[in-house]
Amino acid sequence: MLKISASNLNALFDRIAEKQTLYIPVDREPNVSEYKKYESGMTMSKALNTVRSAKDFFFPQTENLAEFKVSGKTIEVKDIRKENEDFVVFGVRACDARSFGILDKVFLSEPVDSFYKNRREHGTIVTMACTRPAETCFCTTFGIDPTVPGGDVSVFFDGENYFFLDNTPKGEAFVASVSDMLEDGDASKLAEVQENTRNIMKKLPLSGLSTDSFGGERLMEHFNSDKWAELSESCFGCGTCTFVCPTCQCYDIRDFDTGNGIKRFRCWDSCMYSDFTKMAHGNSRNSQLERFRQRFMHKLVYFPANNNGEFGCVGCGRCLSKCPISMNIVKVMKALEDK
Amino acid sequence: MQEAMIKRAKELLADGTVNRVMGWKKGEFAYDTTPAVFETAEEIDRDFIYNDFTQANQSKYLIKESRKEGKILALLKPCDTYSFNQLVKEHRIIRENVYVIGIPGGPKIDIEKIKAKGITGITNVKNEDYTLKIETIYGVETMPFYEAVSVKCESCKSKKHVVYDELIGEGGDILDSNRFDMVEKLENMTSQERYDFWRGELSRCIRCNACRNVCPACTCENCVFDNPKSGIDQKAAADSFEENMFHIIRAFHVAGRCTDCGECSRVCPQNIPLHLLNRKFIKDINCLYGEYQAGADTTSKAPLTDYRTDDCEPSVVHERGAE
Amino acid sequence: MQVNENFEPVIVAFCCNWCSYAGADLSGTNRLNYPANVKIIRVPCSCRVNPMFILRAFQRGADGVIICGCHPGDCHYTSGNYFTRRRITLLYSMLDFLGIERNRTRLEWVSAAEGAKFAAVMNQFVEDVKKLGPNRRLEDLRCRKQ
Amino acid sequence: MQRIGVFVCHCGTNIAATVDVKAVAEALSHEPGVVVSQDYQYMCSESGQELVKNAIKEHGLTGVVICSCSPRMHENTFRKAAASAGLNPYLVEIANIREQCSWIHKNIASATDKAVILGKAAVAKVHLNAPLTAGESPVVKRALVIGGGIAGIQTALDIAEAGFDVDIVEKEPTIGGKMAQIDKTFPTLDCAACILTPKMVEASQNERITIHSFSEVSDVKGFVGNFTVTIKKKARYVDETKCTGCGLCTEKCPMKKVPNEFNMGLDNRTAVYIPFAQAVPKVATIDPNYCMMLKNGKCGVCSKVCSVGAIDYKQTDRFIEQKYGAIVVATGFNPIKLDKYDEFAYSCCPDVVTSLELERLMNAAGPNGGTLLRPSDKTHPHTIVFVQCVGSRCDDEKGKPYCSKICCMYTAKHAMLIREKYPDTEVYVFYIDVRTPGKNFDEFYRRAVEQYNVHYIKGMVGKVTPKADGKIDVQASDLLSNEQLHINADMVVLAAAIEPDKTARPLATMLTTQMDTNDFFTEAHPKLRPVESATAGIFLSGACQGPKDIPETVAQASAAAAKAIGLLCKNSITCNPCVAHSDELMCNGCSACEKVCPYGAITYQDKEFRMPDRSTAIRRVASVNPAVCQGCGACTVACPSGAMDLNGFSNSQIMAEVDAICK
Amino acid sequence: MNKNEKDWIDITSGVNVRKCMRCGKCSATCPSYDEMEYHPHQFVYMVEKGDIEPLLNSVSLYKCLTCFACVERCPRGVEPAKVIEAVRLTAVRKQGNNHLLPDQIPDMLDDDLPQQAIVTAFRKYTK
Repeated sequence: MLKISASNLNALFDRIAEKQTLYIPVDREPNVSEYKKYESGMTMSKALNTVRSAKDFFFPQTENLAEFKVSGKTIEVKDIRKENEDFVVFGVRACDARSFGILDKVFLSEPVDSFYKNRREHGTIVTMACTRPAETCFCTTFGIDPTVPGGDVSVFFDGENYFFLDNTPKGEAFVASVSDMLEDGDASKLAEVQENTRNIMKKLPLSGLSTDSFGGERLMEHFNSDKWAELSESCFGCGTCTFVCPTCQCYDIRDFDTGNGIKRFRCWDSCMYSDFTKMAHGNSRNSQLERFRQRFMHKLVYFPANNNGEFGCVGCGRCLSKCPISMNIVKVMKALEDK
Repeated sequence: MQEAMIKRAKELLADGTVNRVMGWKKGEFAYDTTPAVFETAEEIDRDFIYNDFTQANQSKYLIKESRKEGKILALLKPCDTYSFNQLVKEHRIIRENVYVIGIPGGPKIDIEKIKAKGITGITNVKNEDYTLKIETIYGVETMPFYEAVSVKCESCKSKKHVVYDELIGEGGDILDSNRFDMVEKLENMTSQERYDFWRGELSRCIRCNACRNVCPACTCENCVFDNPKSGIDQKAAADSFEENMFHIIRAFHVAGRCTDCGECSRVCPQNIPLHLLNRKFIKDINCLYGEYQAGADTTSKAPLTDYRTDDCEPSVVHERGAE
Repeated sequence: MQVNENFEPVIVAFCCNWCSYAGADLSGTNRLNYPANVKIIRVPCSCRVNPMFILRAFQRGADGVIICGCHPGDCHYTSGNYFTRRRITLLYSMLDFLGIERNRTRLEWVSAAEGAKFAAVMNQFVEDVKKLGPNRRLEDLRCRKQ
Repeated sequence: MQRIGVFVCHCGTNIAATVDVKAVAEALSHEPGVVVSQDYQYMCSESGQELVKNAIKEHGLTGVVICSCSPRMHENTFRKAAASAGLNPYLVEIANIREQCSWIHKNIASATDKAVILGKAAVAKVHLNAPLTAGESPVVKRALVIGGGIAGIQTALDIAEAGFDVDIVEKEPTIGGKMAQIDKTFPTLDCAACILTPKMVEASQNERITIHSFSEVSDVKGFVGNFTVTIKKKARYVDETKCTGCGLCTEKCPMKKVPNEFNMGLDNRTAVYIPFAQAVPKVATIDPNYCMMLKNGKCGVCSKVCSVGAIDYKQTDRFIEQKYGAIVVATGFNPIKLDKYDEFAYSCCPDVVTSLELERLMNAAGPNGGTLLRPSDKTHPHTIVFVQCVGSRCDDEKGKPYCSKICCMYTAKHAMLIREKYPDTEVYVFYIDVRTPGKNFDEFYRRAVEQYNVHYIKGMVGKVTPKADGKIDVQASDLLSNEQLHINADMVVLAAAIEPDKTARPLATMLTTQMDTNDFFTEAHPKLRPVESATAGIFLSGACQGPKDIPETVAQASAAAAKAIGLLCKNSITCNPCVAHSDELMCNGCSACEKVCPYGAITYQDKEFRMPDRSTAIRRVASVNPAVCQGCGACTVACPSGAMDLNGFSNSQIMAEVDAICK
Repeated sequence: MNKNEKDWIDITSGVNVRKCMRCGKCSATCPSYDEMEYHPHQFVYMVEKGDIEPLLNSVSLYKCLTCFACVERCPRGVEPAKVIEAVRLTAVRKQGNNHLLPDQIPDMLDDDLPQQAIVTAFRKYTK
């Protein structure tokens, strides 16, 4: 396998950044990381995962869709779509890498979302295998192996060297473009590291969590469960879980009158919000119970029902650590699952 | 302490003083406690928890709970009692329907501060004589208790319960806190430095509304930012202006009403020090219009619905130190 | 900082109907000059000015916002301007705290008899804002004029 | 879809000279919703209004924007025009392109640009205007007169004459005010008491007039046509209904060393007293600062001698609440305190007196029974110096910047009276200017000089020094002969400036009326509405509005009465429809709005609501009384949820204007 | 009329002579009145008219004790003493130089010199 020593990683970053935009996770505060556009001298974070997920690269929080200009009685529509430039996201974890597949199902099925598609086509995802999972991790519940992270290129770290494995033609091209900096290396230690990580995963407090009780076929049963009232009782209806979630994909489209024209843009929306999908007649879900139920039903029941059993959660654990009142999908699953 | 609270809660349930108990429910880990309403002694025995992590301010829940059938027991930390009082003052909580027990407050621990040390895989946290013993799947770690104290407790303003029907443990006093130090530090910066500081902070905002929704002063039936008729509604900040706008207006709307409970900063997933905006207003109000602590009582006039004919002119802002 | 000699700031002035708007009228009646940059919005009382309006003005491209009301004690509605004074003092202080240039905002008391003061205040304010240059710290880039 | 008409006025050349009106009309014709955009020579003229009316009918306009002079000038004109053409008057907006544009700017290009922007802002606003209907509120047929001097008495008599009930609130134990203290009046030299006291009696006997003496206004709520006033009836410790004014108690009262304020402290009265013989009401009052019974419970003589049992030591302040349709302020004036004028030795020399003190010294009912004697040694003064403008026309904190107006005339009067009664007395008047505009005024002054030989000297007194021999050295300059004089005087009389009564300022706050920097009430218009305040339903009578002599005061008092009668004649008045209203669905019931409302227009009620989640809930919500609300908008900003908004100046309208201006 | 000189006096005195309402209280209060050819009110009036030459040549200039009685008493805040002082300064400067230096004052003191003159001298030279 091709490898680069840890000490040369920044040289590699410099090389990548010469040709295209490179994003890497960097520490904002100790062990709190966020993706930043790479600039020479930046150090890759050692934190397990970024606070915000990597979905931002393909589905940003706000995005302009079109512009209109009204003059007199005529409306001029301006198509503002343009080809994106190539970019690389480095250090994506297995959970986030899986989330792209989930987002793809939403945005790339007909009608295709051209903004999303454009970004996907121009983005190369370089993943990073996990070695030190946290107690909030439960990706294995959804069949994700964090030691084989996927993406266009998988990167593994054995403590000294980073190993590169391309998974797609785009990944192959990426590795080829930097191959002169890489060297063939002995990946024998990797298997040991991976095995070690897998063992840790089994010891994690949430390792026993299972999706067996969920899926499309259990729709009415879960929908009518009497547990929702208690579960949703303390929910404040903020959108933190939604906005840190790598798979939440709901958005609202709005027009903004700049005074010199209209900008139509979309922005993330949260099914937890009281004005989510508000229509002329009002809201479709009027109580926080209904809204709360919607979010988890969507991830655990509706999504798999429409997508061959694939769940809408990747077990990254962000909502577990960020919910202001510590209510989360794990507690929901445990409450609803067959005992 | 937890035992005393459980005992008293069960007594009050049993004698019919209350029919529900607002408390905290234990979670998956040692630290994730969730505010919950308990209706039976069994539920309390099973799930009730009160420990170093039970930080959440429960007063906001009482808006709804106090409008339900029967009386509810609220266990309020000193800081929560200020929020509670303020909500009673604004006619949001029906006081008669709440039985308030004042309970000792913090300092509470912020799990994020433990995690910031690189400690992960946490399975248990024990406080052994103000040294935290943190059990993880990677082994046991220790750190001094005070290094993990949450930001809101670091600058605790008061250990006094301003409202209660009874107390568990001892009542405390208003403290001489250092809560305005950071505000002052910012005030002493140049305008450009302050601008850069706040851009750095506020640009991280993801408009998840956690700060607003958790805030006991933000209890509007319909927030102006959710109301298309207000003309300033927004779901996400499409421009840095909207980031500023949201936080300025939010801070302004709670000015004179914010009790400085610190929940906004606690819940911010992006760790934006939002409490500094509120404290700036509090500091200004204290300096310009006389000491005022929102929630300290239910009768005094709030600084923004009051005035003196000899109030200072806005030029005080323009005349302050250097730009 | 590069100073643009041709910079013509957009100034929004909120004037209370009873004193300052009449003061502005008086400066017109007396043919007292002040720059055309100043555009006046009539409000019943200075206490009608919501901080939202001020921020909105900056968002949409204003470079300075000034509020004018009756002198304290002279409010047509008795107490309106006292509330204004507290609210706006705190708001301006907050804007300053956020690093917004403090000379972009002002509150002045102008009575119906003070046409000369109105003109003088506006002249001074426009000059101050000109010195600051265009509002960049509290603008919405989407609204910037090309 | 809105159909908006824009009408740009040339105002002759007032606008058209600096604003290209045709270009403005052209530019505004492209604004959204604008279907007609015209310019015209004089839009406010009858033919101009006709143009607007025709356009409303012809184009079916839903909104009108007039680009013209200030809305303070012609907003009503155009609203009326719109109404007569069938358009709701509140769908008219004015863009002020004269006072705030053409008259300000010289450059045609920039003035035209600005006029276009102001027009656009008005168009943007009118898009959001809602038709408003003015409500009506009934008028309480009763007037309140605050102050019982000659102004208040005259106003009350006139209003009562017209058939309305009037209450007079007077803070002193008797009505009469300053005029009751005056000896003779200029320029006719008739006795003040002879013309005032019949009026006082008339007021007390008029069944439509209620006199609340020894009372103060403590609270005013409400609005034109419907004021609710709380009157504090101060404890006088004498039952007004029982006291016959026999005066026995005042004779027997052992506490006889109380400075008599009616005689300017020049003699003493008793602790229980009737200010003067013709007081109205003629009722005794006990001064609690001196009464031994009230101070330490030892005495009770008055109670013993009172045959009708009117003395009541347990009396306390009483508060009565009364509704009024109109309020007339007649709080009058006082001479300023002279203790800061060391150079005139007022504080240290008893023979330096103010003019009002001189009135008492010369009055038959005064301390000396009408014989002019020096206060110090009760001897007859042979040289008297009058000093004019003491504290008037001053540019410093000690005095007042205005001319007190009455001093020149009363000094001439005093000089003349002294010279007539005591021809052996030399009288000097030091003046800066002698101001005598008024019927027969200058003739009066000339008589003092020519007939009575009063020495008028142009110049000011610089220094007054009491000497050991009891004489007073007056050092002054004679500007015409350019010399410094020293006059060996027996008495010096200072014409102290007059100032509004101290109770006027807090009263103005209660009444929500405006005052100038000197605490004189500001009239609604200095020329055209001199007796009305800017606050509807509040009228001004007498010296509270500015220095006045008696004839002027009486004239203004009658004028104020006429204005009040005009209001009271109406059964109802049209309310301002630009008032606040709360969206109950958004209201939190937090009471912030209620706390900032100066009119108490906001109340709360618990109402049942169907919530979005189909449950019902009882919520506390605000509601605004449109008849009480004056439309200031304080509540709209206090309201965090935006539930409170203001008709005619709504959040969205103001933001639309902001947007249009910043565009 | 010497416009420049008038402007100069306006500036150095900081007094707005147009505020005078000609009441003469300054002269009425002046202890040096009889010594003077032109009295305080005349100073003010003549400066206002620009009629400064006679003042410059008058002994009155040096009779003012700068006791500030006129300043204290003037109801219009005109401050005649400052006007006189400004005229005096004009006269001094006209001579080309300050002939008197602070250190020279002690030597010039004699018993006949009024105290107030000494004070005046100090006041003048400490500025």
